[in-house]
Amino acid sequence: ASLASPPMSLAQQSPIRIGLLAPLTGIGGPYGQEEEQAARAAVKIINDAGGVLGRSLELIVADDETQPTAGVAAARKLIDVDKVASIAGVWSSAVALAVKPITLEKGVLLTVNGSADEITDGDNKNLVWRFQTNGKSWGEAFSKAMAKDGIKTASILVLQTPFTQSTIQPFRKSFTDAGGKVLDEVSFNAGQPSYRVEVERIFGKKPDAVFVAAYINELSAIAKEAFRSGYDSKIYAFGNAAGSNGQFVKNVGAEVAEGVHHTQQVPVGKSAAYSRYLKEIGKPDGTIMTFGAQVFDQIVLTALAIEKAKSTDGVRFGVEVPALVNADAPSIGDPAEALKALRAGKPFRYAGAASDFRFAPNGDQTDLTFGHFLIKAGDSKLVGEIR
Amino acid sequence: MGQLLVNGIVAGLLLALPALALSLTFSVLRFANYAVGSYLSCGAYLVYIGNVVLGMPLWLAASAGAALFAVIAVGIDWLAYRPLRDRGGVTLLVASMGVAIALENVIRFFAGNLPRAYNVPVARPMRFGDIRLNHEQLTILVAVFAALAVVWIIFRFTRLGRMMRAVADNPDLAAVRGISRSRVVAYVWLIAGMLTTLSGVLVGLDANVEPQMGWTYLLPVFTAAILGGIANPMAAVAGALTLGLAEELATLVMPVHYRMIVTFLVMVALLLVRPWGLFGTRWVTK
Amino acid sequence: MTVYLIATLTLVAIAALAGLALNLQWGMGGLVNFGLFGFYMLGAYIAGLLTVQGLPPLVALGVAMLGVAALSALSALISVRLSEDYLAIVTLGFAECLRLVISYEGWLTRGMLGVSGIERPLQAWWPRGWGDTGFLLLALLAVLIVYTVLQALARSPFGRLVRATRDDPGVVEALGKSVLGVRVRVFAIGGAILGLAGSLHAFYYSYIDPTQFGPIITAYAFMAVVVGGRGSNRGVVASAFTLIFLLEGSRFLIDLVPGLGASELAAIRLFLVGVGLVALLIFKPDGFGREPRSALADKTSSRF
Amino acid sequence: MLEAVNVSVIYEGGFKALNGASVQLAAGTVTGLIGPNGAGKSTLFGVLAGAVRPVAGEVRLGGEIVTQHGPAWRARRGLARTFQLSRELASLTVLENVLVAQPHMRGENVLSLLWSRRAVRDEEDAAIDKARALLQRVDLWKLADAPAGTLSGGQKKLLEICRALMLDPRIVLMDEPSAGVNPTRIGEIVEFVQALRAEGTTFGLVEHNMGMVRLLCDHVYVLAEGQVLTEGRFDDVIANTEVASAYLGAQS
Amino acid sequence: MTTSATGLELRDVVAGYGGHPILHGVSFSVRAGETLVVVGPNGSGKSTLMKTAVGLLRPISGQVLFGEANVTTLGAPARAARGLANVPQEANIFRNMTVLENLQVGYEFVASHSAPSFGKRLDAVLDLFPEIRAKLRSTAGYLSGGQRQMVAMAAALMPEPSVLALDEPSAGLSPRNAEILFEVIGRVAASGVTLLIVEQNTRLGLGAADHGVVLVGGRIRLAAPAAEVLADPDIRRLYLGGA
Ligand SMILES: Nc1ncnc2c1ncn2[C@@H]1O[C@H](COP(=O)(O)OP(=O)(O)OP(=O)(O)O)[C@@H](O)[C@H]1O
Ligand SMILES: Nc1ncnc2c1ncn2[C@@H]1O[C@H](COP(=O)(O)OP(=O)(O)OP(=O)(O)O)[C@@H](O)[C@H]1O
Ligand SMILES: [Mg+2]
Ligand SMILES: [Mg+2]
Repeated sequence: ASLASPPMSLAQQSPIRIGLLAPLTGIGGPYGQEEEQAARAAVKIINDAGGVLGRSLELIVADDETQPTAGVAAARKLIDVDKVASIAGVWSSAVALAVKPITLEKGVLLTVNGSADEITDGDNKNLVWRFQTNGKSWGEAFSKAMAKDGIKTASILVLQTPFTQSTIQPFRKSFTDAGGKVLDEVSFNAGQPSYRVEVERIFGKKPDAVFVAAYINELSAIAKEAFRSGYDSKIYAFGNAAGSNGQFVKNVGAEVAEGVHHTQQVPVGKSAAYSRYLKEIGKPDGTIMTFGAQVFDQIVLTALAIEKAKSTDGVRFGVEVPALVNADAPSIGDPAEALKALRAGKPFRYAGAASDFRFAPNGDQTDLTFGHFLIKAGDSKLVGEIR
Repeated sequence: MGQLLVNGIVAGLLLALPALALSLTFSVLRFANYAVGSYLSCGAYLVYIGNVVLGMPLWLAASAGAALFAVIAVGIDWLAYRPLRDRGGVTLLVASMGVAIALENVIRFFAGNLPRAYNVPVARPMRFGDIRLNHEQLTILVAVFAALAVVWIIFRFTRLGRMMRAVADNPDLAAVRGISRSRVVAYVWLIAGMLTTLSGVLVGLDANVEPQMGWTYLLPVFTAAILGGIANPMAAVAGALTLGLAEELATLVMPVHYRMIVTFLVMVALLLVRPWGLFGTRWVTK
Repeated sequence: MTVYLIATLTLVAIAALAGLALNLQWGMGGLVNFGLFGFYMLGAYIAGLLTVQGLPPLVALGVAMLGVAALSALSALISVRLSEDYLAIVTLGFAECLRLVISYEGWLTRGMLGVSGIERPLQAWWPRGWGDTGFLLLALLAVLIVYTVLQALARSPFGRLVRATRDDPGVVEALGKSVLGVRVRVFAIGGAILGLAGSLHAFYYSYIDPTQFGPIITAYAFMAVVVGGRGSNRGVVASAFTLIFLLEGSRFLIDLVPGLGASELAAIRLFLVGVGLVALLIFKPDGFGREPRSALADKTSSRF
Repeated sequence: MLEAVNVSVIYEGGFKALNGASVQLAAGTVTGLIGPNGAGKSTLFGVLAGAVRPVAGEVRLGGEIVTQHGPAWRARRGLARTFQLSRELASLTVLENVLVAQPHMRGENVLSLLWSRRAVRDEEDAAIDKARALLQRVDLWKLADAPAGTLSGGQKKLLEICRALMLDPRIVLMDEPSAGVNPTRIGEIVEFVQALRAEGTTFGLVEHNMGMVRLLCDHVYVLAEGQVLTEGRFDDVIANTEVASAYLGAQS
Repeated sequence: MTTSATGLELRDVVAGYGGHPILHGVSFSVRAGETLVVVGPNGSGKSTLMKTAVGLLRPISGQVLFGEANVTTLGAPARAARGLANVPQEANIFRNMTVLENLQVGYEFVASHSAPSFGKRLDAVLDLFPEIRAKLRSTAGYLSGGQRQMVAMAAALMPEPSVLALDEPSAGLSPRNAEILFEVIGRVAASGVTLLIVEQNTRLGLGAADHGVVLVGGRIRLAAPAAEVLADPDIRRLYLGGA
C-alpha cells in the first residue's frame, strides 16, 4: 500500500539535493542529454520507492560546458549555493580533475564517468568513485576483440583527450604481445574541421583494422571519410561512440556503418538495473546507452549509500559505496527492490546497469565484462564477450 | 603526392566560401564578423530541415535555405549591428561574438547536440589513375567555383560591386554620390548569408551537421581571409587555397597533429614578405 | 552563498587583469593581440609547473611574469612589419601552436592530463577555512597594483606616446620616436600582467590543462575592454565585473524556468549571455569610463 | 645643410615619380619648391625626410650621407616636416598632439617615470608652456582639449605646423602649409618662418601660393615631371616662359 | 549643361556635433543659376554649413530648401538624386578605387535617364581636366594632392548636377590649375547650375561669384553681392588677408 502513496514525511521535509554536472554544451554535448535523462529516471524510481531517509531526492542539473573552468564555476554553485550532497555525471576527465579538489575540501561525494587514472589517485577519503572502466581494461578489451577476429595488423587513430589516450598504451602492449603489429598511430585534436589528412595517413597503409579512439562526432566524420576515400580496413570503436543509441548509424547511414566493431561493458541487456533504466526512459530493449547507464548507477548508489549510512554527509556515506557493490550476497538490480532490501536489513549487493562491477579500494571499477558488438544492416549485434 | 594536392585544394575550397563571405562583409562594413561560423551552422541546419524533415532534394533545400538565411542575416544586422554602425570595427567584432554565442545556442535549443547528416547516400570514390575523388569533393569543387565566379563578377564589374566598394572606402562621400548605405549593407548581408549557407551545406556533406561545425571552421576561415588580404574578397580565396595546401603538405615534414605549426610558420613568413596579405593591396586611409 | 560570491569575485579579479593587459596593448597601443590566451596560458603553465616542482608559489609567479613579458616583447618585434589585422592573426596562430605543443609534449607539460595539485601562495597565512578569502584578497591586491600602475602610465608622457603610436605610427616616426621601441615596451608590460593573470588562474583552480585555455579567453578580454570603453582602465574593471556576473548570474536564471530539459536551459542561458552582450554594447555606448589623458585639464584651465 | 643628389623614386606599380632630381637647402635659408600638380614635390620631401626610399641617388644631411636612415633617425637630428594632407593624431587632444613632438622627454621612459617623478613633472610643465605659446599664435589654444580629429580642415593644417615646430628643429620641411588656411592666418605662418629663419633655422617650402613664395623664399626650384626644370631667385624663375605656361597660367 | 535649375535656401539653421551647435542660426538663399561664395576664418563653421546643405549633417533646428521643396529630413543620397553634387573638403575621393571608378561612381547612381551616356560625360569631363587622363587606371589614393582635387571635382561634374556644392575646391591646386578650375566653374555657372562654394582663395572665389557670405563664429557677419564683400575694408583686413 505504501508503494502507491509515499509516506507523509516525504512531502514535508526538505528534499536531499543531488547535483548532476553534465556536459550539456561543448564537445561532450552529445552525451549531456543522455546523462540528464538517466539521472532523472533514477531519481524518479527512488522517489517513487519512498525516497531516502524519508526525504525525497531533488536533482539539480548544471552545465559544465565540457570545460574545466566552467565546470568549476558550476560545481561551486552546486556546492555552495544549492548545498548538494553529491555531484554525479562528471563526463570529462579534465573537469573531474578540476572539480575534485573542491569536492574533497567540502566533503561532497563525486561520481565520475571520466577514465583518466589521475582521478582516483591520492587519498580521496572515499569521496571519489569512478563509474567507468579505466583506460587499461578498455584498451585490452579491444586487442582481445581483434585477436578473436584474426586481425594481424592494426593502426591507431586517437583523439587527444585523457580518456581516449589512456586506452592506447594498454592496447598496443596487449596487441603486440598477442603477435599483432601496430602499423601507425596518429593523434588528432578535438574540433578539427576535417579528418581527411588523418584518414589518408592511417587507412592509406591498409591495416586489417583501425582502432578509432574517439567520440561520436569524430567517429562519424572519420568513418564517412574512410568509406568515401575507398578504404576497407575494419573500424573498431568505443561503444559510446558507435553504439550510442543508434545515433552513429543514423549519422553515417547503414552502408558506411556496416561492419564497424565496438566494445563496451556489459551486461547490457541482461541486467535488471539496465532494463529498469530503459523502461523508465521509454527506450526499447537492446538500446545501448553507456554513459546514461553509468549515471543511473551513480545516482542509485548514492541514494542507497545515504540510506545505509543514515547521513547526507559525504564523508559518512561515501564509505558505503563500495560495500554496496562488493558485498558477498545475492545481486539485486532493481533500485526499488534494493531500497526495500536495505530498509528490511536483508543482505544484498547492487548489480549495476552499466556493468556488473566491483569497486577497488582506490575508487576504480573492477571485474568488468566487455561486450563485443558488430554493426550489421544498421543494427548492433552482440558477437561475443570479453573478460 | 597527387592525392595530397587534390585533397589540399578541396580543403582550401571548403574554406574559400566562408572566407569570401567574411572578407566581403569586412571590406564593406570594416569589421570582422566573428559570427561567420555560426552563420555557417545556422545555414546548414536550415537546409537540414528542408532536406531531412521536409524531404526536399538537397539542391532545392539548399536554395531555399540560402534564400531564407540571407533574409535572416539581414535581420540580424538590423537588430544587432545597425545600432553600432559608427562605433568602430572592434566594437562590432565584439557584438558579433555575442551574436555567435546566441545563434549557436538557438541551434542547440531546437536541435540538440547530436550530430546529424543530410539525406544523401555516401558513395565510394571515383578513381582517376592513382587519384581518388569522391562525390562530395566534386560537388564542392563545382559549387565553390560557381559561387566564386558569381561573386567576383558582382564585386569587380557591376554597379552593385562599385556601390559596395564605395561605401567601404568612404561612406560619407558615397552618400553624397547617391548611394544609400543601408541598401548596400543589406545586399552585402544577403550575399554573405547565401555564401555561408552554401558553405554550411558543403561542410555538412563533408563531415557532420552539428552545432559546433561553424566554430571549428572559424579559425581557419579567419586565417585564410587574412592571409589572402582581408579587404580583398578574391584574395581570401587564394589565402584559403594556400592554407589548404600548406596543411596538407605539412604532413610530409611534421607529425600530423603538428601540421598547424608548419602552416603558421608559412603564414608568418608570407606576411613578413608581403605585409598586406598574399594578394591584398594596401588599404589607403589618408 | 558568500562562499560562492568569493569564488566569483576571484574570477572577476582574474578577468579584470586580463582585460587591463589588453587595454594597454590594444586599447591604448592599438596592437590587436588575439593570441592573448596563449600568453595567459603560458603564465599559468610556468607558474603551475614550477610550483609543483617545489618552488615557492610567489617565486613561480614572478618567473611567470618575467617569462611572459620576455616572450611578449619578442613577438612584438614582428609587429613593425604587420598592420593591425595581420598582427591579430599572427598572435592567434602563435597561441594556438603553443597550445598544441603543450597538449602533445607530455614530458614537459603533462599533456592533456594537465598539472594538478598546484599550491596557492601564502596559504599558510590564513586561518583554516579562510583560504579562498585570502586568495581573493591577494587577487584584489594584484588588480589594485596593476590598475594604479597602468593609470599612472596612461597619464604619463609615455602613455601619450603609446596613444600617438596607435593613431598614426608614421607621424610618431616623423617626430623622431621609435615606434618599435614603444610597441615592445607595451607588449612586455602587457605580457607581465597576462603572466600574472595566468598564474592566478593556475593557483585558483589548482589544476590546469590545455582545454581551459582557448580563444574564448581572448574574447572575454575584448568584451571587457569594449564594454568598458576602449582605453579606460576603470571601465575595464567595471565591465569585467558586469560580464562575469552576467555569465554566473544566468546560472541562477535557469533555475527559475520550469518545464524545460537541462540541455535546453543551458542553451537558453548561453543565448541570453550572447544577447546580453550585444545589448550592453547598444545601450551603454560610452562604456563605463573615459580614456585617461596626459595633459590634465587643470593645467590648461587658464587657457584664455 | 640638407640636399638630395640625383634622386629617383619609382612607386609600387612602376610609376617613376622622381627622375634624377637634385636640390639643396642651404643653412639658414628658405628654399622654395614649386611645380605643377603631380610634379613630384611631395615625393621629394618624402625622400628628404626619409619616408620614401629612393631607388637611386643619395640624401645628405650636414654633409653626412643619410640615405639609409629612416625618418625617426633624421628627426632626432633636427629635421621636422609637415604633411600635405594633414595627419593629426585624431584621438589625442590638440595639446597632446603638440606635446608628443617634444624631444627628449624623460617621461617617455618607463623607468624614469618611477625614479624621477619630479623631473618628469617639471619637464612636462615646461613643454606645456612651450606648446601653449605655439597654439596661441594660431588661435588653437581655445581648442586645446578637443580631440584633434574634430578640428576643421584649416585648423588641422595649423596644428601640423605647431607640431613640427615643437621639435625645436634645425630644418623644417613644410608641404603646402597655406592650403585651406585663411589668408589672415597665412600671415601668421609667414611671421613664424621669418622669425625662425632669423634664428638660423633652415626651411624647405612647397607652395602654390605665389605671394608666400615671393615673400619667403631665398631660392626656388621648379620641379616638373620628376626633374628640376630650373632654379634660381623667385623673380628670375617665374620669368622663365616654360614655367609660366606650364605652371602659372595667365597669372604671369 | 542642364535645363532644370534649382535654388538652394537655408532658413535659421542651427547645426553642430554631439549637441553642441557650431552654426547659430544661419539663413541665406542662392537663386537658381547663381553662385554664392562663403568665406571666413578657419573653424568658423563653413564646412559644417556645407555638410548641412548636402545632407550629411542633420540640423538641430531650421530648414534646408531645395527649390520649393523642404529637404531638411532627406538624407544625402536622396538630395543627390535631386541633382545636388558635392566636393567635400577632406576625404573627397574614393581612395581605394581607381580614378575611372571614382568617375563612374560619380555618375551612375544619380544621373537621370535623360542625361548623356557615361562615355560622353567622361570625355567631356576629361577635356576639362586633361591632367587626370593619364591617371585613369591609378588607385586614387596614390595621387598627389592637386590631382586628387581635380578627380574630386571631375566626379562631381559627371552627372550634370543642377546644384553644385564645393568645399575649398582650389586648395592644393597649382596656380594654373586653380585658374582652370575657376574657368570651369564660370562655364558651369553660365549653363544655369546653382553653385555654393566655400573658398579660402578669397579673391579668386569672390571674383567668380554673384554673392558673398562672410561666416564668423557660426554666424553670418556679412551677406552682400560679391563685389561689395570684396570691397569692404574691414572684411578685407580681417578675413581676406591684408590690403
Ligand atoms: N604611393 C604612390 N604610389 C604610386 N604613385 C604615386 C604615389 N604617390 C604619388 N604618386 C604619383 O607620383 C606623382 C608625384 O606625386 P607628388 O605627390 O609628389 O606630387 P606633388 O608634386 O606633390 O603634387 P601636388 O602639387 O598636387 O601635391 C604623381 O603623379 C602621383 O600620382
Ligand atoms: N566632427 C566634429 N566633431 C566635433 N566638432 C567638430 C567636428 N567637425 C568640426 N568641428 C568643430 O566645428 C568647428 C567648425 O568646423 P568647420 O569644419 O565647419 O570649420 P570651417 O569653417 O570649415 O574651417 P576651415 O576653413 O578650417 O575648413 C571647428 O571648431 C571644429 O573644431
Ligand atoms: Mg604634393
Ligand atoms: Mg572647412
